[in-house]
Amino acid sequence: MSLEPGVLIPAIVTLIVFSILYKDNPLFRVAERLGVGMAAGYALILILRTGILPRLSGAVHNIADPANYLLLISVVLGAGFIFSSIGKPKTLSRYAIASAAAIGAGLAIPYLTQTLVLAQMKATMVPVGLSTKAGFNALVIAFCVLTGMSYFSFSKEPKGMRALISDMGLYTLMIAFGTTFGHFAMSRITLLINRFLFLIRDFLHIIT
Amino acid sequence: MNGCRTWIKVVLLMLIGSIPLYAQINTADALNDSVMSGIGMDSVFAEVDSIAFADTLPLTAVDNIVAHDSPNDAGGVVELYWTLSRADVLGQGRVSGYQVLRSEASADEFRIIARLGPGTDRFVDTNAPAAIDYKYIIRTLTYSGDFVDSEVSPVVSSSGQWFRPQYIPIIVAIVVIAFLMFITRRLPVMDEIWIFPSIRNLAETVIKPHTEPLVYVPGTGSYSCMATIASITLMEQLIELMREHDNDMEVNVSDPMTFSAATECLENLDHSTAYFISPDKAVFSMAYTHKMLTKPVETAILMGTMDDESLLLTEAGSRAGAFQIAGTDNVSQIPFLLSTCELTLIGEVLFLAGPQLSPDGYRAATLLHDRLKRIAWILLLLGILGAKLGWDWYIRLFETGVR
Amino acid sequence: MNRDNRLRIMVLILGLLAILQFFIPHNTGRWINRFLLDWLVILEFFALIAGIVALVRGQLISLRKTQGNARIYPGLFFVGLAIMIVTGLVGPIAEGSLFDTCFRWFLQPLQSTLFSLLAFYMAYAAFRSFRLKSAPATILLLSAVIMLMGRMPLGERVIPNISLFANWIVRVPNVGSTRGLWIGIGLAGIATAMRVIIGIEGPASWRRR
Amino acid sequence: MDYPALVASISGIDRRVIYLVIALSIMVPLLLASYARVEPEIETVSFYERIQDLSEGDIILLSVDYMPGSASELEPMITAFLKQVFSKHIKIVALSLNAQGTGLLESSIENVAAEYGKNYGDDWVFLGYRPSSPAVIISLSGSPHSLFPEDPRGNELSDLPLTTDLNGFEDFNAIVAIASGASAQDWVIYGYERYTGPILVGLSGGIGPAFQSFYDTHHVKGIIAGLQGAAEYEQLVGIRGEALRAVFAQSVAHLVFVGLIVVGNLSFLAALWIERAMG
Repeated sequence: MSLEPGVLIPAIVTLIVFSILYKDNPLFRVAERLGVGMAAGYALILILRTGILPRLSGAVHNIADPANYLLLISVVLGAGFIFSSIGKPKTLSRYAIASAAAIGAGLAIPYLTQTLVLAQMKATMVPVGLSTKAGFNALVIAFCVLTGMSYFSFSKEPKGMRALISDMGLYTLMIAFGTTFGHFAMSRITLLINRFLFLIRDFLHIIT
Repeated sequence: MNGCRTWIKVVLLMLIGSIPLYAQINTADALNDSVMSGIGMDSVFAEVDSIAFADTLPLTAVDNIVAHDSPNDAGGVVELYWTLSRADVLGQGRVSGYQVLRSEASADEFRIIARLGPGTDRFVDTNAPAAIDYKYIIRTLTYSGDFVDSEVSPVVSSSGQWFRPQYIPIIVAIVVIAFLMFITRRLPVMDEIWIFPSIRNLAETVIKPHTEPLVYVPGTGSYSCMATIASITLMEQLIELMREHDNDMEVNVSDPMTFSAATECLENLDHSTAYFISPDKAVFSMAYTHKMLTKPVETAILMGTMDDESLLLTEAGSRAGAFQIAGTDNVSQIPFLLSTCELTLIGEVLFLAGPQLSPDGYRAATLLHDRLKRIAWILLLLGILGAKLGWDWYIRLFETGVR
Repeated sequence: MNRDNRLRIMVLILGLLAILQFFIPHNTGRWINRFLLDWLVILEFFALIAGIVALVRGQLISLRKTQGNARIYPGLFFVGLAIMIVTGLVGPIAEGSLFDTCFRWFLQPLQSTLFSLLAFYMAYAAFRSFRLKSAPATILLLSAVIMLMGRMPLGERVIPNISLFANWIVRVPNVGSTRGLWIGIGLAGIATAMRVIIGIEGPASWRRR
Repeated sequence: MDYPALVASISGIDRRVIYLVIALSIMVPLLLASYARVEPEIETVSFYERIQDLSEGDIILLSVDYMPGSASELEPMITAFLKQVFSKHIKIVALSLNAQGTGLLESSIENVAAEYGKNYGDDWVFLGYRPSSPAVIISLSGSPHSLFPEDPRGNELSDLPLTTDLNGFEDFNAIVAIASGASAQDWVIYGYERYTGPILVGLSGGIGPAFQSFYDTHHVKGIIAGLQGAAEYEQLVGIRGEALRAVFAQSVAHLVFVGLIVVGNLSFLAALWIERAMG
């Protein structure tokens, strides 16, 4: 059993977190409170020293860039968050949030169109058939895409043929979900293995 | 009728499911292919090596150099192509490499800007400032130390373009969607609209009498994610619904910006409070778990984009015996929501829940979405037929620079 | 012009800028993009400060409310916060620094252990809710089992060729359904984004009560 | 024998029992340590061959984002990948798109580099971490010097031989994104239409299937998915790493999962049957 803090402390933390599997307990509470505090501080320092300060130094480097001055607007709006958090008028923070939403939306539109819609549609448009394996696979893919899309209908209840297709859609979706579940189980088990290895190899030295 | 439908489904399912044979052959072939290609390359090189008369032939320069501005970029990049020196193609192990020399068109001061290995027949000069005319020379070097220059390339200058032509399909798509949105908003909103089952159940759950506040989590994504925005919209609608039934809501947020958004949205709105827990997803789910296990909770609603923490959150809820409703646009998390929650909003349903529950206003969004889906569906079907019938022109309409 | 319209106009302008930069290969496009993303980072920074202020206030309240041993918990929050901020402000934050060490000794094992709990939770979820209740549930169950068996080295020895079948499922039906979902999500997301930009959804549409 | 009670007790079993079963099913195989042998997937092979096709002196941009949550899957990948790269004398420019992964990444590169006698600055450079992966990806399509004036060790990038004349994406012969989530998708979305070379991704097992269709649309040229993928890659590169060892315990755990599902359903069906019998 190794007693150097670099191993001991993480090992203790690991055991405490595992303890939640049995039931909620004071030690878990301790770790949680400490974690909330540290995570908050960590995030703050990180965004300050890797996001804000480099940007500032960049602004100092090329002072001419108009962006530097336009960004002052966002600084003002951002300050609105702090005002509203201490109960002052919320107009500024409303603007700040709206601007964030707008930028997010604007960035999303072309990228979603390209990657999630057009590219996926084009990829599905391949010759289908039953004679060749490729053709058959293409057929199955096409079937899954078309039915999977038509599972969701919002303006009127699917009836008759449409209902049939949308049910098929649900089935094909379930195949995908099952697949994903299997994969995730895999990756999470890996993580658990890693934690156990840490405990029995690095901490307790039972195996090498 | 119902029975026969079930049978049709079963048959179709078997069609999909019972093809391990195909699968087997497929994967096997594919593996072989990848191996074969490797072997192929080797044999080619072997051939080239075996050509004997390496040093006997004269050292020729590279010729027909093509130099042009690289298209659709910010400028500052020139692309060069040339046909290899014959000595390089045939006499393996004689040509040691190439040098690229550049000079401004006006002057004749050629400077070496790059060294390239043998067998290289293209070079991208990424350091050619826009709007300056350049000319290039490709120098062929041998191990024996002598070299020969190509003749000077045609004069070229790089420039930045303002538009990528291959994006026209994207623009068209966006315009079409915008237009559809416009005309759909003009449509009279039907007063009796069909509500998607899971969304209806969600609404019904929210208006059930609760003694404890409902717990709402707008995902753990940043506020610039569309899913988070949709989730906040949904939250607004749900609060409108439950206020009439005197239910309270407690919103737990992980992302700081989303927290400010939630507080803004709940401003002067009784029956609801927002708590900022932690920007760190793991710590957030830890605190959430503790909350769930220590405080009584009836209903928990988790909507928005979530990563691995989704199962941590829902498991905590189910241990606390809460009735859980969850939805996410993150496809890889949906199965866990399905297996731990009483009710799941799959993918796009999350985006449509807000509009469907809204009393009026942009409820037309539902119509719009169905129309978009129908159009995409038909285009897709045509495309699949088209691929069969060889309508390349049609499929090229969806080309967005996919290589 | 009233405040809400001003808000709508700002939203529209920023949104259109953000769309535009995608189509401009010219340096201007990059400039716009950089500008907008810097804008977001700055806002996030301030939002985080506001969030932490709210956290601190909450902890102070509970510190006042509780007495006796329970006071230790809010106390721990402040300890943690102080540790990270102090170590982060005074020293470097690179690898090996005090700041980094605090992270590695506490936060990192906390996170990885927490996510490793998922293995337990998944097992329980599989046990409890993967039942042959209905046709969809059955399909979900089957494809999950095939995946579990197929994606492990020993699976072959239990059921021959299972991995090939599993691969086929991943490569073909799974791809198809995922695509179907993605196209739907994409369209819904685009529509939402457009509604945000023209101000009928999202912050610009919130009524002041 | 009281069957209904038995069935009820099985289907209503305390979750802690299940937890214990899982814990044992992983702990025991680990204690009797042994290695497994795996069959490489096409995507993994294609990843491997894309790297093999590169020649000495080429430069790869390695972008890593892993939460500690998925480090255990991604670290073996990174190690195997680096061993392959350094043994082929290919150079690495690495950066982190995720704050938490930063330290781990640098140290793991350091170790492998030391093993192959590669020194910092000439053979590999670590740019450090910057927030908001889209921003980083897009600005890297231009010169990295603006966004990363200096590396975490405080060297000016322009002083380091490897980075001194990097002018953008065109200078990288391949981009390798090893990620536990968002950033891999960002590379596909934002990086793809700016970068013409091959984009290769290593993913935590969960998002593997979701990326399958990006592989089919040729957005990405190769995928290493999860521990299984890592093990396959270790085998391709020819090393006996942690992945190949963990894979055995993994298999047992999978079997236990399946067993649990079976038991659950048996009890479920039995309950139905009893209901019928009781009328």
